[in-house]
This record gives sequence, C-alpha cells and structure tokens, in this order.
Amino acid sequence: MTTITPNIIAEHGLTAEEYQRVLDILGRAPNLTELGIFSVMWSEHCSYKSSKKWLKTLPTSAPWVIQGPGENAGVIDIGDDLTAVFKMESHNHPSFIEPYQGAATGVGGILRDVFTMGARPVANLNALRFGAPDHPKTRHLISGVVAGIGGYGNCVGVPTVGGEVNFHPDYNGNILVNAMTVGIAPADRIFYSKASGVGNPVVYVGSKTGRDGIHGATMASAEFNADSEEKRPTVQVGDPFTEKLLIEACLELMATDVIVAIQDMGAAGLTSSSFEMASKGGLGVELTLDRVPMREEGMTPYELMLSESQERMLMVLEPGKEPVAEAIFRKWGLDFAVIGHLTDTGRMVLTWNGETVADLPIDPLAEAAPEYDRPWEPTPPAPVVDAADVPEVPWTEALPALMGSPDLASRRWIWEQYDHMVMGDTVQRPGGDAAVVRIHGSERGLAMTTDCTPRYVRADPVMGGRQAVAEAWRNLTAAGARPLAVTDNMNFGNPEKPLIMGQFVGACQGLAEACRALDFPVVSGNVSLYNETEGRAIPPTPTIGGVGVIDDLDRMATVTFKAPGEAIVVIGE
Amino acid sequence: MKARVHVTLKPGVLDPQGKAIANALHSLGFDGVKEARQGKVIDLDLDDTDAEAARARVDDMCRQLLANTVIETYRIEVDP
Amino acid sequence: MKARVHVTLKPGVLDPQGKAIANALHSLGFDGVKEARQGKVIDLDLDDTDAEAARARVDDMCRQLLANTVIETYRIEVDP
Amino acid sequence: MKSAVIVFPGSNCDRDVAVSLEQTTGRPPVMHWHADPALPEDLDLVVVPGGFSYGDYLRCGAMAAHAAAMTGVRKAAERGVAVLGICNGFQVLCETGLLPGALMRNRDLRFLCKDVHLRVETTDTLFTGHYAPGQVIRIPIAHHDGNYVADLATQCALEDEDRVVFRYCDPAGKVTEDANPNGSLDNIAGILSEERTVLGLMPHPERLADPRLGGTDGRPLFASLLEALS
Ligand SMILES: Nc1ncnc2c1ncn2[C@@H]1O[C@H](COP(=O)(O)OP(=O)(O)O)[C@@H](O)[C@H]1O
Repeated sequence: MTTITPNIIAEHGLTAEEYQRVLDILGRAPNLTELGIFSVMWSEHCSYKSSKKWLKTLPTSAPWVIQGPGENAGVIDIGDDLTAVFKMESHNHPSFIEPYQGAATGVGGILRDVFTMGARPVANLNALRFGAPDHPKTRHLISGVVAGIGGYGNCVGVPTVGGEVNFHPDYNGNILVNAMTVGIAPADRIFYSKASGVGNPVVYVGSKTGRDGIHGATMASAEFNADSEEKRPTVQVGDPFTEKLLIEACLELMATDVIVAIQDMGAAGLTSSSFEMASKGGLGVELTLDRVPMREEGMTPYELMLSESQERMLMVLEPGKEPVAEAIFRKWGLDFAVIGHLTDTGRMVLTWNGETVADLPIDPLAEAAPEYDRPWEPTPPAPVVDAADVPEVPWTEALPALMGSPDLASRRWIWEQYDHMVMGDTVQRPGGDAAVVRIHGSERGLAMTTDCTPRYVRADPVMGGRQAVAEAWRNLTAAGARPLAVTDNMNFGNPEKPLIMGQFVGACQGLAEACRALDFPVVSGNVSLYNETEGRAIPPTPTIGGVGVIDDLDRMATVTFKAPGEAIVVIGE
Repeated sequence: MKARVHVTLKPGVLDPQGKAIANALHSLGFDGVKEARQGKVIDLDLDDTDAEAARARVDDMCRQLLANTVIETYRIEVDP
Repeated sequence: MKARVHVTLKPGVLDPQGKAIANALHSLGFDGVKEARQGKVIDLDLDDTDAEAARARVDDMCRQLLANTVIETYRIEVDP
Repeated sequence: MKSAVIVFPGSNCDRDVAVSLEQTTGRPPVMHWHADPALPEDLDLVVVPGGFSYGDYLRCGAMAAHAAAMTGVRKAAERGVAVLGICNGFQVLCETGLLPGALMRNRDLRFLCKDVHLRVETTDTLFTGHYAPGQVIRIPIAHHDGNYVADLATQCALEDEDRVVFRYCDPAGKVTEDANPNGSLDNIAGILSEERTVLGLMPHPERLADPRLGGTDGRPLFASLLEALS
C-alpha cells in the first residue's frame, strides 16, 4: 500500500491545511484511493471553494423558476405544462490541449447535464474565445474546436443554433470553449439527483470506464511507473454515437416510473456522482467496484473512482425494477450494471475483491469542503478617453475596417460546420440576434443567445457584468421573445490574485444587479478559474446564456430588411 | 522516394471506431474478434533522395501535422 | 492471433484527404511532397490459431464490411 | 400511401422526415426499428433517413447496410416498393448496392450545413413529378460525406438512362464548379436505381417543406410520391 507523502498530497492539489482536515475527518491517514476522492471533491471544479461566497449573491428565483442552481441544470416553466432545462459549461483547458476532442467532450458533458434532468436536448450554443487571429496556434485551435463541436453535436442530432466568437491576444495560451445546451421536458417529469430509499440499487449505465482523464498530477504517485504516461491519457475522447444511445435510452426509461434519482458522471466521474447523490439524500452508499464495466485490464479502485471516461450515468432505481431498466439499455446496446446500493450509514464504502478499499463519511466530507473568502481588490477605473483625442476616420475607411475586423466578420464559416437544422424546428437560424427553436408540435418558440464583451468587463467588471446580461436580454427581445432566465459561465484568471478576484467579485455584482433589475434570474452556471498562461490572465469573461419564450411565432422578429421603401427607425439613446 | 506513416491511437485512448467495428463484426457473425483498433496510414511521395534526411523530414511532418501526439503515436517507414 | 488490414482508395479515385494533407504540408513549408494518400489500418485481435483460416475469415470481413470495394482495395497481413 | 421510416440507433432525421410525410400525405409513417427484418405489409414507400446510423465511424452507412431491417428494404425494393434515401440514407443505399457508386468525404473535408440550389434534371420519376423539368429549387444539405463518386461505366449509365435526378447548381440554374458544395462527380446530388424506384439524395427535402422553416421547395417531392403511389 502506498504511503501518503507530502509530495503525493501536493500532487493531489491539497494544501497542508486541507490535508489536516482530511486527517481530522477520518481520524486516520487516508489511503491513496481515499486521498484521490478528497482531492477531486475539494477541487475548485467540484467545490467552488473560491467562488461560492459570491455566487450566492446572484438572484435565482422568479415565479417561473422550477429549479435554480444546485442541480445538473436549471429548469424554468415555459407554459403549456412544459419546461426549458438549460446550462452552460466550460471545457477550456482540454480544448487547448486537444481542440477537437476537448470541444467535443465539452458538448457531450453539457448535453448529459440537460438530459439527466429528463429533458430532450433541443439546441446547443457555444461561446468561444481565441487568441490573436495571426497567432501561430489560433488557426489550428479554431478549426479543431469548431470541428469538434460540430462532430459531436451533428452526430447526436441536436442542432447547434448559436454562440459567439471573440479574439484577443490574452487568450493566446488559454482559449475558452463554453458550451450550452437547452432542452425541453414535461413539467411533471423532471428528474433530480437526490437519492432516496435505503437498499435501493445503484446502477451504472453507458460506456465502460477506462483510464481517461485521470489527473496528470496523480500519475507520479508510487503505484505508477515510468511508462504510465502512455497508459493514462489525460485527454478524453468523445463517442457521440454512444451519447445518442444514452439520450434515447434514458428518455425511454424516464417515461416509466423506475428512476429514483439520476446523475451524469462528469468531471470526477464516479466519485462526485455517487457522493452528490448520497449527500443530497442524506444517505450512505456502498459500491462494489469489481462490477463497474471496465474498458481495460488491470484497473485499480483509484482509477475507477477518478476516471473521466465520457458517456456514463449513475442512477438509483426503484427496488426490483432493474430488469425494466436493463432491457431498455440492452436494446440500445449500452452497458448496464448494478454496482451497489444505498445505505443508512451516511458513509461511502467501496469494496474491491471483497475488501474494503475506502470508507468515508459523506456529510463531513461535503460540509468540510473548503470555502474561501479570498482577498480582492476593485479594478482601478480605466482612464476616460476624451472624444477629441480619437482620430477622425472617414466612414468609407471605417466601415470596411469594421466589417473586416475578426470580431465583427461573418461567422458563417463556423456555423455552416454545425448542423443547425436537424430536429426540424429551427425557425431562426444562426446569424440573427438570437436563435429561435420552435417548441415541437406548437406555434411557440424558445429564443436563446450567449453574450459577453470581455473588454468591457476588463475595463469595469461591474459595468461589464451588467452589460453582458443586458445584451442577452436585448438579443432575446429583438427576436420577439419574453426573456425568462439565464445561465452563466464565469471564466477568470487566478483567484488567488486580489485583482483577478476583484474582477470576479465585480462581475458577480454587475450580473446580480442587471438580473435583478430585469427579473432575469440565474438558474444554472459554471465557474472556470485559473485561466492563465505564464502569469497573464485571460480577459475576464462572464459569459451569459439567455433563454426566452415566444408565444406566437407569427410575431417573431428577424434582422433582415424585408422590402424596399420601408422606414428605418433607430430607438434608444 | 516513398515514405509511409502509420498513425495509431495510444494504448488506453478510447477508440470509438475500433469499438464500432468490433461490434459490427460480431453482429455479422464473426465471433472471435476480441478487439479491433483503427488507425491511419499516410503514403507520401517525396522528392528526397537520401533516406535519413527523408525520415527526419517526415518526422517533422508527423509532429506538426500528420499525428496528434496528444492521443496518437506514429511510426515511419522509408522505402529507399 | 493478430491480423492487420490495410484499406486504401483504388488508384484513380481522387482522395480528398490525401490532397488536403499534401496542401497542408506545402503551406507548412514542406516542399517536395509530390503526393499524399491516406488509408486506413484496422488491427484485429482474433481467437483463431490457424493463420490460413484467419486470413480467409478476415478476407470475408473485408468484403462484407471493412472495405467498400467500389472505391477501395484492401490487403491483409496475418501475424502468426 | 403507406410509408415506413427505418430507424437506426443513430438516425436523427427520422422524426423530421416523418413530420414531412405526415404533413404532405396526411398519414404518419410506420417507424420501423433497425433490428427487425420484417417490414410492414403493403408498403408503398420506405424512407431511409438522415443521421449517423451506427455512428458511421468506419464509413458512412457501412454498418447500416448490414442491419436486419435492410434485408427487408432490399426485398421491398425488389418487389418494386419505392425507396427514398436521404443523406445518410443515400449513403446506406450505396453501401447496400441498391444504388451504384459511393459517397466520399467532402472536397474541403468539412461538414457543411447550408441551403444549396438544385436543378431538377428529370421529372420522369415517382419522386419529382410535381417539379418542372429544369426547375431550380433551394434545399438544405448537412453532411460530411456527400462527395459522390462512380466509375466511368456507372457515370455513363446514369447519364444515358436519365437517372441523375438532382444536380447542384447556382441560383440561376447553372451547373458550375463553384456551385458544387462537396466535390461530387458532375455535381450529382441525387440518383435513381435502374428500375427508377429507388432515389438517393444528399440534400434534405424534409428540412424545407414547412413555411415556418423558411421555404417549401422540398414539399413537391412528397406530393409527387403521394400522387404516384396512391
Ligand atoms: N456561475 C454560476 N452561477 C450560478 N450557478 C452556478 C454557477 N456555477 C455553478 N453553478 C451551479 O452550481 C452547480 C454545480 O455546478 P457544476 O459542478 O458545474 O455542475 P456539474 O455537476 O454538472 O459539473 C450547478 O447547479 C450550477 O448550476
């Protein structure tokens, strides 16, 4: 058995203080598997330790909000006994390492967040930021990312209807790939992750578990030898066909009454899904890891718990209903395994070859997750530019320059690589202010958009945060929709730097103010911190994804001029 | 001079193609296929006349374009 | 027993992938690439123990599934 | 008119084409699961829809060609039942040999989703009676592998027997290299079988058969079938 050395602790990203907390909770030293579990549960990604304090200040309720932040995705009432389920999530780092697969698996992950809730995904959007267009890597990154988003979404058969793209040299070493999915679910069939029912079976479905994405840092620990790099790819490869099967199988099963709780295995796979389900239900869980479908030989409990293999889900079923579920998953050609059951011990117990390999208290671990009030400094006000100092440019020069600028140039090259019409309900294609997808079988529509202008946020985080929300709101109203709610994706640099933390705090404040003023609550979101290369942070990028409803598609508005001779009116200041 | 580059996924990387091929072969009744993996071969027709120089250049091409070394490995054959 | 199948486009069938590779290599500054063609390699891990029988079965697999003989040819290597 | 739509696990335009069939013919098609070899009796039309049948990782349509349901489709085709393959369906029909030739990766290697113009090359078919000869229509494409290839003998036969149904063209109806989105041989977008009862085409007529979606140029195809097959 591996001895836990300070080196191994550091490689798992735990500070000395955090490790002391581990010792206090367990009353003993953890083994490697347990340490791995703590490290992912307390990672920034899972615990929101730097951001939680500020996320709590966002407005999250309105009469039409059915589920705010805290579940796999937000849920809002859109009338006619239907709900819209949506969320945005980042896959920044993986997309920089391997643009095609990084972006593709990002789309896969956000789709799972949405159909886990019982919704059929009806649209994808993506908010992208790249470095300078003439930077040697940009071309490769953009073509890989776009092909990856298309490759995944096109195969799964969900139209990619919108998004945004910006360029700035400060993204040269750290691009942003934020993917959003919108789904529609019947109001009386929403599924949640809260486990219940002691003794109920815990079921694994989807693809087999391989050694994908097991954290680079953990590779160095004693169990692994020098040639392990080859065996432990940190980049996951997506399998959109399996995802399509998973969507269909899950939705088919959701039409029956056998699912108690369901959760996708995203980052930190089996660990966070089982922990979250048990923790929300105030229960314990016992898993027999030998039963997990495995793709490779010789996998260890540590690897099984930390693997980020894609296209997998965890469910709690009604007792005795395993055969119903199994038949559906087999019909769709997917793996299905009962890997454990719920207990009343409040502990997570993992066994392997008949031996207990981990035994952790769930609530203390979740409650003791670190939460930081990081020091922050407000962004110093940007110098005011005197209009007189701005050189005058004749419009005949300004207009072509603007039209040719990478930030304004047509995005047709991108969206033509996305199937934006599949499902037969795209009534407003990409290229307008907001995309509009008809609610199938009705004359109503959902409008959606993603927006953020990072240079405004960098100049003034509060104002920039407000502006992003206002822009999303305007884009929805411009399509004739009633804006209902937003999801956000907070992309920032290193929160341990007070100025960066100040950007985050300011943007949250701006977001909160605008959302409150517009009655446009935040129902889901994601935080991506530490977006830096060589000490230089990306421009602060709080991406907003807005959703609204159009009650009568005859009243939908589009951007094109309709006929010669019609009046052109400018409104606003 | 001809060069051939074999590009294969690193062991451990999920190979959806290979998986699909194995499944399809099974459903066609070809049992006994334990595993299938799919790779690429790129055949290049080069101006070079020196095998060693050619190999070095092709190695460059692989690292820059032909293989995605994050998930793939490659092997070069030069045919003098 | 391992078998390897090489699937290549028939000569005369225009290969968009190969052409794109050659163009990309040129634009990266690799002159002297006269032509590039891309094919597939499928590695199979088989239960068989007899090389001849294995070859015959893999030939069947190729004709039925692995190659589209309208545009592709294939070549089988069996590794005893 | 009684129709069926084959549903592979990775089909994703099955519902779209079912909607168009129902809208234009007033009757919903039977959705037929890929694993079932026995197609419903008395069918007039089978549709093999767009999508990614079994993931299409090896070659588009390669695995679908061996699906149980395709045995039924082949038999139906032999009996003279009309068969329509759209996009992935076209690829599947080529792989099964119900149509000649093959569909390769697009010339620019990219997936392309956009409206294109097509010239209706023949109206002497079950599928195009409601178009005018030479009519230019606007229909979307959405594919990565729509680059049609065939050997010279096939190319000549298609030409001589009036079996090229649609060609990519410019808005004025000129068949030019620029109007060819994917590198297809002779700008071919859709072809017929020798018996003229099987049509495969890359563009998606079901995507522009509803005014709400921005056009109805796809509708006459379904209307033609309704008239020819009822
Ligand atoms: N910036 C944010 N604003 C509002 N809610 C957020 C934000 N970031 C995360 N959340 C919420 O926190 C919860 C956990 O998010 P996350 O860990 O990203 O989900 P997942 O488990 O799907 O990976 C989600 O319910 C999400 O909606």
